[in-house]
Amino acid sequence: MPSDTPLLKVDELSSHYGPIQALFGVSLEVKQGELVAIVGANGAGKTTLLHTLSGVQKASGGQVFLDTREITKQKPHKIVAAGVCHVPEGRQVFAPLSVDDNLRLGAYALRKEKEWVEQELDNIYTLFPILNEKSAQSAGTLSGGQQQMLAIGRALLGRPRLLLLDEPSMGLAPLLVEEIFRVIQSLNDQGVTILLVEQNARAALGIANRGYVLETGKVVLSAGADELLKDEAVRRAYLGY
Amino acid sequence: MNIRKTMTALAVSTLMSLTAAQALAADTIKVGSFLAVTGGASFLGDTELKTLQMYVDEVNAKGGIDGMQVELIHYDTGGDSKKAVNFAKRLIKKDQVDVIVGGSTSGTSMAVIDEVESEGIPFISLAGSVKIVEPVKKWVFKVPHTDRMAAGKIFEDMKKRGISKVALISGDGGFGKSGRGETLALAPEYGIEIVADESYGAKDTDMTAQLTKIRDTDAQAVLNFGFGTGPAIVTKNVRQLGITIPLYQSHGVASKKYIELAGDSAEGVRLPAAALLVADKLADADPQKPVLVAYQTKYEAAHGAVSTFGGHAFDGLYIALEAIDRANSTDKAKVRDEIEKTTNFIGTGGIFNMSATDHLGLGLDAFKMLEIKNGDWTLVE
Amino acid sequence: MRRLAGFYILAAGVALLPVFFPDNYFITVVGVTAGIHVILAVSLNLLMGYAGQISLGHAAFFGIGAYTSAILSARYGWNPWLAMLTGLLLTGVIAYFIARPILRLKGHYLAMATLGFGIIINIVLVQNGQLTGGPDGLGDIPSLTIFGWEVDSDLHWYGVIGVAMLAVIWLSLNIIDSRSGRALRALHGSEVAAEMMGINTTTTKTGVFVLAALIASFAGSLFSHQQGFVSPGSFSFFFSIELVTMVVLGGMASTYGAVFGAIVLTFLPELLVVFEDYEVMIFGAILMLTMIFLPQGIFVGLRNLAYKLRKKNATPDSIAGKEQNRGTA
Amino acid sequence: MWDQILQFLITGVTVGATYALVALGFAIIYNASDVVNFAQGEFVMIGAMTAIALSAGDGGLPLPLALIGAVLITIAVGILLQRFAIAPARGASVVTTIIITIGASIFLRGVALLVWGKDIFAMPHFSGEIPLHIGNATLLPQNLWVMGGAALLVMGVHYFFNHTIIGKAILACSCNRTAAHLVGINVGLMMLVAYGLSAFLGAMAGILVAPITFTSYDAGVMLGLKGFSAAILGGMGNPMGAVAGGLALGLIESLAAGLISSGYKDAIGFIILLLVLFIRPSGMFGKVSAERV
Amino acid sequence: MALLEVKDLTKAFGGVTAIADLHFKVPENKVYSVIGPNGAGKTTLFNMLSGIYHPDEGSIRFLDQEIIGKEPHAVAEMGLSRTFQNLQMFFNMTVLDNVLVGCHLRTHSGLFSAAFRLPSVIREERVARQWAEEALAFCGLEEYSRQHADALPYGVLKRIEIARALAVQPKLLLMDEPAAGLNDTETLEMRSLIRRISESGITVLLVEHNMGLVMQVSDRILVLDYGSRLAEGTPEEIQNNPQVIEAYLGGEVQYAV
Repeated sequence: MPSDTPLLKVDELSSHYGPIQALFGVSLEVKQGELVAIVGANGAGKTTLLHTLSGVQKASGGQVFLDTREITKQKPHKIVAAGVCHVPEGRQVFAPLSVDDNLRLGAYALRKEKEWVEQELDNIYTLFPILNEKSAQSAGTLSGGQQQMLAIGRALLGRPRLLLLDEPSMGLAPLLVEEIFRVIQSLNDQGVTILLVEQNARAALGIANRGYVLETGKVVLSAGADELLKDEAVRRAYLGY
Repeated sequence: MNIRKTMTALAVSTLMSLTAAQALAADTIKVGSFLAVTGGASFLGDTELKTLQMYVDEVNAKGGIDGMQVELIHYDTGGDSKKAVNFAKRLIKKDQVDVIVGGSTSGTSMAVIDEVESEGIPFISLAGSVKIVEPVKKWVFKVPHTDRMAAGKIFEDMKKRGISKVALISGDGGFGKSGRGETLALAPEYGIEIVADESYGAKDTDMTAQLTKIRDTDAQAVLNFGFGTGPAIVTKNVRQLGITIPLYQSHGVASKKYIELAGDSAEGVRLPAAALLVADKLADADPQKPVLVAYQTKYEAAHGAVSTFGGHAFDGLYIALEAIDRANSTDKAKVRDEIEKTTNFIGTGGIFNMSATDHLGLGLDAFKMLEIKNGDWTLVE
Repeated sequence: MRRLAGFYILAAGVALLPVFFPDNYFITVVGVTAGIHVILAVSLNLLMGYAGQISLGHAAFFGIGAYTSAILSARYGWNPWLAMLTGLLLTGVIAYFIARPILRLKGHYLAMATLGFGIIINIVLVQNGQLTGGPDGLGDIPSLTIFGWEVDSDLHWYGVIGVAMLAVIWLSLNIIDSRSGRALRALHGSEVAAEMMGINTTTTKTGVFVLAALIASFAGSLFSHQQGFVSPGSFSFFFSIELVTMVVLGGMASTYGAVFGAIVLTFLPELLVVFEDYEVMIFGAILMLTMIFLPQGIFVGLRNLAYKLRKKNATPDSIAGKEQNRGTA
Repeated sequence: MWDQILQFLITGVTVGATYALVALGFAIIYNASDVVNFAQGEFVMIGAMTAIALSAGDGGLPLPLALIGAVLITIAVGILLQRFAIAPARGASVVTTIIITIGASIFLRGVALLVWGKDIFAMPHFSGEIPLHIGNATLLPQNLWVMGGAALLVMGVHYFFNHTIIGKAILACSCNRTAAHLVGINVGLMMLVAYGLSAFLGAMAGILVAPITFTSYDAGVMLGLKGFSAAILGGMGNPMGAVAGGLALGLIESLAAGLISSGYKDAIGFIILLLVLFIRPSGMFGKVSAERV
Repeated sequence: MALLEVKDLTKAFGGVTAIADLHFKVPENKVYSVIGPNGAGKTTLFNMLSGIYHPDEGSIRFLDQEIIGKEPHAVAEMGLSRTFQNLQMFFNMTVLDNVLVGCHLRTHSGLFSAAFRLPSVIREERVARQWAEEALAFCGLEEYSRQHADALPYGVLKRIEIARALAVQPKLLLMDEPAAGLNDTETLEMRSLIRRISESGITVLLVEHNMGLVMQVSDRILVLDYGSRLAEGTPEEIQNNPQVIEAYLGGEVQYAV
């Protein structure tokens, strides 16, 4: 259950994508054990936000804290080592490498802890039996849903304290979306803190504790998930009524 | 070159670059040179440059020529004929040299002929091709033996050994190509049949394919025209393939480096070369011996093993300086005439006797036929 | 007249220099070489800088022009102008036939293919000794005669090459600022978008490839008659790379950048001569450092810097270079 | 006739093995950083030259030690190249990086010229020079060293990329840099490893062939060019394709020299390369990339 | 009359079907939108319509002519132009030059006459410039004409792409997510621009995620899901189609509108 200490605190974060400013002073918090959803239309800056959090994209202003430690200017691999694991948009699995290799690379920072890695690998294979079945195949041959599972599994092998999920439902059939969201929910139930970015607002807010609405690089709304679901503003952003 | 000299030179060249002609220093003789100090032919240009610098210093230390100091101005062409033309122009126009001794490769020498002819400046080439002085050009001379002479010398030796079928392999560079041409042209005169005609690139690392073909001909000897690493690899490959017929190399390998590179495989290889390589083995009565020994001693004291190429630079420099001495002036026409009158000049390459119809002045006898035995040159009697 | 302002300044400089330094080695000798390099760099820049098609074999076309001129005029006594024309024709035909298959390639594959083509041509020049004189080269190439006036001194050649160079620069500036030039730049910017604007990218690429080859061939003929001597070494792949370096060092996609790069790289070795054995190392270091710190090239990089200083917030780093003074004609 | 062909094949495989190692170096760097490293040939030269320099003279090291020293020095050069020339120019265009690596190759050649001069150097054969016979064809023990060494190195590289986590991490960087960052791979470090590995292969190639081919400060130019051709022939970005390309190029040259014309053997090699590219624009084993719009 | 008619269109990439058996008709002078969740195959469809991809099966008839097999420039010549989801600007040129490229098909001077800048070229340039400026003015971009494309904000670039496509004088304009990444004001401007384009007699085929925009400008809407046709109809019909709502908003239908 969520506690009161913020695991992640984002303060006035700005970011530029080339000459284009993508984030305009975004502030948010994720508490230990929470599942927080960030919803918003295409191009609202959701992916840029996650990229900035994991250090792939440089912040041009503001600060990011994990616990009380500032991680704003850290190199991505340091951020991962600190326990922030990111499941990128569009899966981005290492297509030519095998499923097993993909998962093991997820534990790259923990490669010295062989026992833990093997054990966690077993856990992942139990969680996603299909991956076990296809463990020797190259990741590129998997279907979209399987790749999504792989990407999540890969991130879990990084022993996340905070899991960043970017559009896990993108391009997936409804049944699969349901399954992925069930998995996300159960991960959260097991105590993994999750920051979820989704276009599929209903599904996301359906499982989240709280949500933020991002529009053109700014947080325009933040409230409990249920409230947001009922809020007209959210619906308008998506369906344009 | 030390740092201070470099800095001065740089400063001077930058300052002077956009001003008109430099003031003429009346009391110096300016010898210009453009050499392939870097690039594929650097083993020619490098030793040539060292020789020129060494002897210009010596002449100056002895008080110069007629009281005038000698100044050497040289540029590195890297073997590029385009650069050679520009450097020749730079020597003539900007540096206003009195005579040019240079042109390591035939290509660079040929390239500047137009320029020296139209500007009227004596030019002594250090390159091999016979085409440089044939037909005779008014201002152009050369000192190294020609590739035609080398081919002739080799064929003479082959005939003595009763060889009439020869497999030719040559490098792709100017030297190899030109030597190949002369060999093919000269062979009928000596009644020699060329039964194979192969080639290799300057940077090739293996010639067994070509030599395998040669092995399966009825050749009685292999002749290789080339320089650089090629001939050493050919020599090694010949042995590797178990080819037992005699191997002839050209004067392009006339340096200790060849023996060092080819190692044991070089045993028994014959080549025509200037007497310089066997200076110590010459009869004491040989008029060339003192000159050769003096050059060898001086060069080896400073830079290591001699090659005949450096010797050509020595010959060229002294032929030019002596002509200026005789002319008592640096007037270009007079110097040219005096160079043409060079007689009995005992150089490292042989005894030069130039004339209006011969701007080289060496005969076949200037070449010695050498054989490599026990890792050293020996004279073939 | 703003469109060609830079050109007029350049032309005035070219015209005035020999007036003040009529017999200066760096003007009339190196200047001539620089002029030929400028022509080559400007033509390569059309292909590489503007159309974005890298070529490591440009020296081959330079060589085809030079050798056609040399062989026809020196060996067969043709009029040099006729020889030059034949060279252009031959180059055009060869370029046209290899353009299509070669330009289907992209990036490093294109670089390799053009490089290979250049090397093949060079091998042909070396191996066909009877015709080309082999590696030692071919001499006695007659000079050009213009209406009975023989171009026979360095100063004369300076004039001829100067005019030719300015003409090529002028043509290049005109082309870039025209429908065809925009098509070239468009296909560099985005090939799909160019296609969607109705530009047939295949024929456009072929066109610029042939044009660049023709200009190089023209430069080759001039070079051949000016030097009176040609050898394959002058057209090797090293020279192709030198040409690419000129374009890149000056700044891609800028005619003036190519001019600048060609001039710098012609004079630099002349000045580095004094460093003797250090020359190679210094040259390599200059090349590396320039590209690391001014990846857009010296000319374009400095110009953009100047823009930035002039108006603080304008012109961030451009993806390709920018040609200034693109006003109305 | 068949003896001849056997001899051509032996020659082709030896030369091809060298090309293959250089091509492999090209492919590794290209894979890791999208850069075609035109200084790859200089790694070969530096490997051979330092090995000779370290072992030469009275105070010289014993050959095995000298070889290790040479390899380490070359690796250091590779790493320095990445750190100080390639990394600062990250994001530059293809042509810019080409010029940077060409500049680097000229620079390294210039340094070698200063340190070792223009002389050509020989290195002793590892195990004598008595030719071995296979039918009428012959080969030197050193040929076997080259072939065997190359085979081992290729297998080693294959193992490295397929069975070690660091190798896989480099592959991960090459197929998706962002994702590599996100799983915690230190991408910058991996680049250094890739350049070091590539330099290592270059040095090994130089050391293996130097006894046969000799070496000098400019020996890297032609090998670099041939290695690049081989890598393109096999398909850039496919290390094992590069190896195949190297062997193919060696065999083509040797057979062309033996059966067609030694003067045109290089031209024939390039013509075949062009034809392959015309038919398959991304090399024999390269991936055909679909352009995304 | 249908300006564009698509029948039985199928395209697969390496075994994954991107478009399956699709058919639809785009009526003339209308705004016809294609919507669908991410990955539904919209961009693939556009790429086939504009000749960049070749379909595996089916036919695409534009102005009663088959497009399939034609290269993009030939398709453009028939009167079809487009914008791109990921900007395909000519970043190496000024805004005006970008739009001038759009005038390529309406001008004719060749390389030779351009090289010598013959009077005909100068005349043609003047006319083309006028066209380009008109297209810029139409999209409200006059002030940017001299600037370099790489220095401009995203929203402006999106409109420049449209101006460039309009300079081709197309009969059919394909717009691939024109409002993606735009802020509210820019989206409003885009809406009115799309209306103006439609009013000027150009048929618009629109792919867009911003539903507000789609609902406001479209005459008809096609909904794609997994490369197949899910529904087609007027905005009202689509908004009330339960299948669409489920595909769009996800499975939990209790919040259905």
